[in-house]
Amino acid sequence: MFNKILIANRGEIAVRVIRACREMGIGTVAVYSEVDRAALHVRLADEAYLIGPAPSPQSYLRIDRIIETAKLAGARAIHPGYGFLSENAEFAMRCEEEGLVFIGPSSHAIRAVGGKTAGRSLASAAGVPVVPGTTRDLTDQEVVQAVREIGLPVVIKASAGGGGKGMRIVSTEAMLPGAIRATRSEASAAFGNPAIYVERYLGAARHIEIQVMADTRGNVVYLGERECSLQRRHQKVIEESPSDFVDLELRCRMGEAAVRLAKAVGYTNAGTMEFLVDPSRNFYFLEMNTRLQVEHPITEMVTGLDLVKEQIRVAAGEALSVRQDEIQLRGHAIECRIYAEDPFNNFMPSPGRIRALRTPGGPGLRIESAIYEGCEVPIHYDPLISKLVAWGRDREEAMERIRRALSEYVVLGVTTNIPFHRQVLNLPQFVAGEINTETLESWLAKGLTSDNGAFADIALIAGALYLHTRKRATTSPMGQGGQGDSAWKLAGRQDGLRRR
Amino acid sequence: MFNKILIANRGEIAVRVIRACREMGIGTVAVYSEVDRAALHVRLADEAYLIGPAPSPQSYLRIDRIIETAKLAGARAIHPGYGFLSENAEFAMRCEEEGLVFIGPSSHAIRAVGGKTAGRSLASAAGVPVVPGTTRDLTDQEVVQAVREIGLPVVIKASAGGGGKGMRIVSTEAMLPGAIRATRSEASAAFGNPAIYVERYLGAARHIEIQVMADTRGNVVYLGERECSLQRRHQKVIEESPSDFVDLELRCRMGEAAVRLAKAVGYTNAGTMEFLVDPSRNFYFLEMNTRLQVEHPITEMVTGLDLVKEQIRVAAGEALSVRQDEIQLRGHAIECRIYAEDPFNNFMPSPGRIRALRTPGGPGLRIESAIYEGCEVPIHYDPLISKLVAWGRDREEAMERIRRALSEYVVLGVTTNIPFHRQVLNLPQFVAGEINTETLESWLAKGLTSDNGAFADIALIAGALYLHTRKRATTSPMGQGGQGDSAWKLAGRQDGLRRR
Amino acid sequence: MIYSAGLHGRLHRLMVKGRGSPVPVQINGKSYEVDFTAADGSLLSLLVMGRSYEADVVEEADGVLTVWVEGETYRIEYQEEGRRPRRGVGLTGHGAGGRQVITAPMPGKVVAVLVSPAQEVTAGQGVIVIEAMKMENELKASRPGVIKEIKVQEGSAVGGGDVLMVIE
Amino acid sequence: MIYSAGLHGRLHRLMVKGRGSPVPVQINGKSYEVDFTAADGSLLSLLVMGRSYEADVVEEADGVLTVWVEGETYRIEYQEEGRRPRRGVGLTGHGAGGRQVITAPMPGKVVAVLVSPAQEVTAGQGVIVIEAMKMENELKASRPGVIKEIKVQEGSAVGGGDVLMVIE
Repeated sequence: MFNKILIANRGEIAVRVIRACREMGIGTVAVYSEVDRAALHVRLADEAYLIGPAPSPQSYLRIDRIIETAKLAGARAIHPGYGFLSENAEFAMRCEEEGLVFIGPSSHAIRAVGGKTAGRSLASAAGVPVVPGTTRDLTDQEVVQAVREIGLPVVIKASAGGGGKGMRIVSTEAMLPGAIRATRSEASAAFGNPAIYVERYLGAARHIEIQVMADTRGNVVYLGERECSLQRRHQKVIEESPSDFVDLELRCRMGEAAVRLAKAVGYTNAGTMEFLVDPSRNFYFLEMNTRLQVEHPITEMVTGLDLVKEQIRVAAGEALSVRQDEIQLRGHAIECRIYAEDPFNNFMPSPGRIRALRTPGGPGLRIESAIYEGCEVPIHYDPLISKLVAWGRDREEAMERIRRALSEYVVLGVTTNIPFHRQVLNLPQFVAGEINTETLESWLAKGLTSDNGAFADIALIAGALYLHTRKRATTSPMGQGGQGDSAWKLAGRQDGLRRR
Repeated sequence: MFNKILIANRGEIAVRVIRACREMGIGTVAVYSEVDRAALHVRLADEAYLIGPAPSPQSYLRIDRIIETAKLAGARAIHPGYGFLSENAEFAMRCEEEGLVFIGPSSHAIRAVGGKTAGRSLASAAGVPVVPGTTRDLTDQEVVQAVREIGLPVVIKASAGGGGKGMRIVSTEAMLPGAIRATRSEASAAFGNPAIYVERYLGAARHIEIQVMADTRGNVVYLGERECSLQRRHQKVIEESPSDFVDLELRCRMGEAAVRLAKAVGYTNAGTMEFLVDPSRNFYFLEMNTRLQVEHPITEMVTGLDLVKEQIRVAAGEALSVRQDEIQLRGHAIECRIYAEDPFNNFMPSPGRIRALRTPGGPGLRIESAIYEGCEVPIHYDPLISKLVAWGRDREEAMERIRRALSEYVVLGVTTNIPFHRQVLNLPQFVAGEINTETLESWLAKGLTSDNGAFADIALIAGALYLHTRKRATTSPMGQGGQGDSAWKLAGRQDGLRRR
Repeated sequence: MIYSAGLHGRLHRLMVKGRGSPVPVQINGKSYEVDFTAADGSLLSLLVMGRSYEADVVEEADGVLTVWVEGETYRIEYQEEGRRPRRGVGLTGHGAGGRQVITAPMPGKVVAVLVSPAQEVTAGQGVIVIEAMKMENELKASRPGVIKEIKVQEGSAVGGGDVLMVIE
Repeated sequence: MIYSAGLHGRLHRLMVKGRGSPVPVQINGKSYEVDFTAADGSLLSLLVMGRSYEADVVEEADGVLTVWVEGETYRIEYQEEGRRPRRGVGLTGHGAGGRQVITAPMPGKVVAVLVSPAQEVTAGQGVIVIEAMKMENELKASRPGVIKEIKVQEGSAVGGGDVLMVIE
């Protein structure tokens, strides 16, 4: 087993990997950009090294710096997390060349199935149905031509994309130039690769994915499915496992297709096959993500496995710790992605300093977070600040639990999508389990309102008492401003004294 | 189902019950003493009412006030938590008389088995082996006489006791008067009942308990066992489920004995039969706790059931949600009780204000806590401030996880036993699973040392930088004292500015 | 003490009597008895007729508070009675004039300017694209108008609240 | 800046040079380059030769700090060089005199006084019982001696740190 692992990532996923390593007794090496000096992954790691300025091309995407740091620190392996370099075949290859273990598939496998166009060809060859579209990267002109052949609506997709970034649905030809530009630009920024391709847009289907794990000894298992249909701008918002649309028969068919594809390319480590499933339960391969997914915790909660530990063991040459017939799904898990964004202002990103943080506790919850009171949420990276995951004996209990947890979750200083999640969790279609990839967008198209007003009197009272108490506490004229926190504390202490 | 439940308790268990109610859509009514005005259970409940001054006999033990408050608030049922009035038959009876539902067994059942002496007689009658001792409450003189008959060593126990309080092991006759006085005094303070009895002390056995749940329709199930041998002063410190000493055959035998006893008294709701198990796997009934246990979360984690919800459903007349053959144990769970006490100063209680709190996160954890940054841990109540629970696929993973979680858990302002837990978790006997009720005490008898010193240089540097930075930040002479927090924050901000 | 408080474009009158807790509070003539205590930092625990509430209060500017209650956000402007009123207490953001000022909702980079000076725009038309946190965000005109002024260009770094464009 | 720091009964000499981060620090002649930043409240993140540490610092009294590092607690008394030393820097609690002062380790109530004035006690003998947080706690003599003075009686309420008894 490795004595030390470098985590080439930041945020909640870096913290997640550090925790797995710590449980396995493996040393951890963090890397960080200048704005992340006080980030949680730096605080929790055993070692931490600066690798460059805030913009990710100058830090978290710097293959040379990261490999150099691994060698300097004596780390034998690198975990790439998700995003950044996690699906970068060149990075995996450079690790291989430098004698470092890349905790993920081989560079060969990434090239073979990770490039989305390549993955589509391979899936077809392995007898897995795919969504109609192009099977190679295209120039702008070729995109226009391809769209004419395939017919509108289409999706323009980044070949190196993932995590919902670098995608645009195009329903009129006029939208095409802007969509091409925006997709290429996002793809460059997020994945360092502007290549794009075109797929027919299937409309109201379900987005369901299969988690696979493969070791280097030829064992491949699938770990059930994840229902990821609730998306906004192709970004998953809420995921659940299992999907109540998937029965045992469909689960086996999809799982076996996924395993077939993994075996066809000699795939190792964790991977996810994304599918669209139409109302008649036909499924179409979309793409394979050759890394850990953001939403892996829901699979962990229903299977009881720790996927990051499994990744590390497999990368170290060990066999998978489970056989297919030992994998049992228990209960139901739901994940809400907490973003620093303003749901009532077109989901604008909201970077800033966390002024107050109250995290839910109690049974059946899991919180994957990289924020803490006082920390900065920088503008330079993904706005995902936390994942709230709830497990229940059944879907109903999981829903009740995550609703309860959301009601306890307070993040102040940056605006978050917590109020949005609270509304989505009461959406009748979601409660009934009748969802597809258009559910959220069509609901949002009606306009999201904040429901504000129910507690107006309480808010008015609280504000007045704040001013009233501060006045008493400081005996300075109202409106000296900015000393809010201390005013409360002072008043609280005075109150305490008075009561004794 | 009830529309509203009053929780006649405080601390983490009140919060636990509130969360269950919230998930079930049931309104919650908190009660609080004067020092608990800002306690978490008051903050989280839908409603909250003051019931008296800090000392529990004037507040949390005031049956009249609590019943009056339930009626005032329109709560149809009362959850007593553990401790306080939870095993008080009179309270259960008063609820019954007033038309309120006591969420627990009937007052009749509490009287029949809850009184420890009565429980012992009944267990014998039901064919469950018991520890030799007296079967009724005794006067001081009768105790002395009983001890002479039974032979030393003995345990003096509070008849109304529980939670490890109100017990003294006596190995010499000279210790007897002090032990009697102390036990009666603790029993009065904690349970409002000074009655005591005597049991033979069995020595190095395991303390293993069986959780049962019974509905009002005659269904009784057992939910596996909990290993609670790690005790200090008869107070459980770390519990786990399952016990790796208990095989399927012993689990069935103990479970069936527990169910037999429950059925013999027409028991309903949650209950726990405590047993001593000797090295030859003979088990002896100790007592029955006619309420939810502190350590119920480990059972919840391995069975997937929510015991508080089950309690509420059963109290509302519903049937149990599981049959015995549906109950499956999955993985392994361990609980560390976090106390506000100083392990390196004879475990002295350490009340005070929480100055900083950093709670662990990530996979497989559950935190049941009632503390928050800024809150007061009052002197008047039990020093249990939090329970840290970890689940793993097997015992080894659960151990690794709770060790990792303890390393992330920071509570400042009050002294806690977290460093003690960290040492216990590395105790070779515990790692090997070879534990009994004397393991902790005999290890502690060698003297607990704090291991301090490994980070002395870092501590010296941190302190010097604190002073150095504050000096820079305030340009006031060193040693103005007391403004530590703001000095850091100020320095941090200046630092941030300087770097931009 | 008497306060005027502007919320959602309406003015409310509040009276707080005395110094202790519980304290009598009147809102627009309606009376409450409020038991309150500071829990920590910005957090206040309130008991109003037995109901328990948590409120977080942060002062954004002189007398302007953001108050969070049960997951909802309220921005309230307070004015102590007897003091000179500030301009437009409580009515910010609710005017209906013809002039639209497009401001940056967060710090970021201008990726594309989609219009030119003097160009006519329709309601909902995208006028500028800002990149922040790896996502592109298109800002739209809320009403029809004519582009009066463009203060930034592609590639400009902008701060949160910076004026980017004026439409009349 | 140069500091004397008393810890575990030993004096340490620290030198901190300059103002930025990373900052050179010497302890007893050993040099470190320390990258540090305040995370929040009492929390400091330190990087020392690549190793990451978290330290919480709280000032208990003038120059007396409690520092927590990786679950361990250090009480350190600092003295800035060139300033008049305080009495007994760093050596509190480590004297070996014959006088024992029994103080209340926490606020509570005296449940029982187990000795009388002039009584001889042995090392480890219980002298007084305090109840706090529903548990009785017996305080013991750490060395043999004679009870000199008893300042409380059964039923007394005591504060943390109050002197209960003196043994000589």
